[in-house]
Amino acid sequence: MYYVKVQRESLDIPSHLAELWNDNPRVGAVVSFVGLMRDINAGEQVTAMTLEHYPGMTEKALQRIVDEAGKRWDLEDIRVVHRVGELQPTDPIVLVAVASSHRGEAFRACEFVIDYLKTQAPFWKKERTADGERWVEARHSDHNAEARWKA
Amino acid sequence: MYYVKVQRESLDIPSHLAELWNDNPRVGAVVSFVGLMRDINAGEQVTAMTLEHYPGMTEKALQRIVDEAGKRWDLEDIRVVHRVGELQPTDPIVLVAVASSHRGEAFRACEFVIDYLKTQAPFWKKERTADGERWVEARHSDHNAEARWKA
Amino acid sequence: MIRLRYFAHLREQLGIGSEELEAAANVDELIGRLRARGGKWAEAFGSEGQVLAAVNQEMATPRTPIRDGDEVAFFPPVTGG
Amino acid sequence: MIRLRYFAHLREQLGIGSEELEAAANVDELIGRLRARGGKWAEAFGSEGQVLAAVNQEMATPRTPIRDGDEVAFFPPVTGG
Repeated sequence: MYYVKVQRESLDIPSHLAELWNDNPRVGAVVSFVGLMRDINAGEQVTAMTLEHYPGMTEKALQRIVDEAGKRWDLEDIRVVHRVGELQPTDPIVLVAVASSHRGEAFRACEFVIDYLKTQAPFWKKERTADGERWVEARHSDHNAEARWKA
Repeated sequence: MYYVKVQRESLDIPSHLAELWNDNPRVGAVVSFVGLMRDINAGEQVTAMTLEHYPGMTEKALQRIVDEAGKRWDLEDIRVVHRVGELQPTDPIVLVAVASSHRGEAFRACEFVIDYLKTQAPFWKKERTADGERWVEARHSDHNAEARWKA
Repeated sequence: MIRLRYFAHLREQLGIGSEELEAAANVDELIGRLRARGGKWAEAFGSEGQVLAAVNQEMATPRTPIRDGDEVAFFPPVTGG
Repeated sequence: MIRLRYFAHLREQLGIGSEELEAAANVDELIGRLRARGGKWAEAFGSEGQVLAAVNQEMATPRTPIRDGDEVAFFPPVTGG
């Protein structure tokens, strides 16, 4: 079982990274992705964001994605932590970190996990702008990114 | 000018990552690679390692690689920090971290930088094993990894 | 009976977070029943592909069967990460 | 005069870290001169591709020209990262 977590608290990225290699001298490569809240989206200034999710299903979806990554590549460990609730610009939203003996596997697996998370994990972003609140629309580019792994 | 550094001290990975997004709300994605010392290489137990480099040329080579990455992709920032001197198993050897608005660019650029670093930056590893010291031999897989970017 | 849950934009559009209904044979039949409520329901469930479904917290297709006691959720395309 | 530097395995094999020599026209000619020293020098510079060269701290090829005052370095394939 790889570590997946949904939480309201801010992400403790240093601890999660160190957990991937502490006491495991087989780890030669750790690749991590941090997704952060930007202050501009679709051309408009965004002042804050609320992240909603589907408790229960979210954790299952994340676990399924990391399990699939663990089957496709030879990995030592994976960690996924995703925030929900209120966020401000420059706040980290998600951490995906993968440890492996060699870097190629870690790069592939890390990108695979975030690509699938973007289209398969039930999170929804609502942005606050000067015009009020709006739900973020799904991006075609995310579906194209996911589709690459099916080839 | 992107940040490149060669140092004997251990890597302060949390600070370098945070520097990539603090005060820059355009950053939506940070991809990082950490290379770590393993306790086994080429089938043998390794107890310690000494990393030698070519002072002056090393920094120039790293700067050239990150500049090339900055030309190829739309990036907000890059940081490369590489250790030299004495290392123990599980010690981080190198950090390559890339910030961008979108994740695809950050993944490509991060892997590009480490692939070129592995073949172009003048570092040499000497391992200590039960049989004494030995210089690590260059890997064909690293040259294949670099060659991908020339297509 | 089955439990229905609505999330994000869909929950706000429909003005409801969850409800209990008699079971349907599959997701497609359930959507047909919801659409038949008319008004905002017909609108929300009218255009294909805008609403995703999950049965017992697993992504579902129109043909995914539904059984008594199941939890069925509807929501817009996801936007996390 | 040019300054020659040797690194890593090559430095240990040759037992020398740096030296000063008369300039050569290019890297290839310089290598030829070093190889002509015989013994461990002929061995180290004999097999193609095992030794990399840099002129003024930039990766060089056999045809890279060398000028008076240049720093020329020889070393094995790199293994950092």
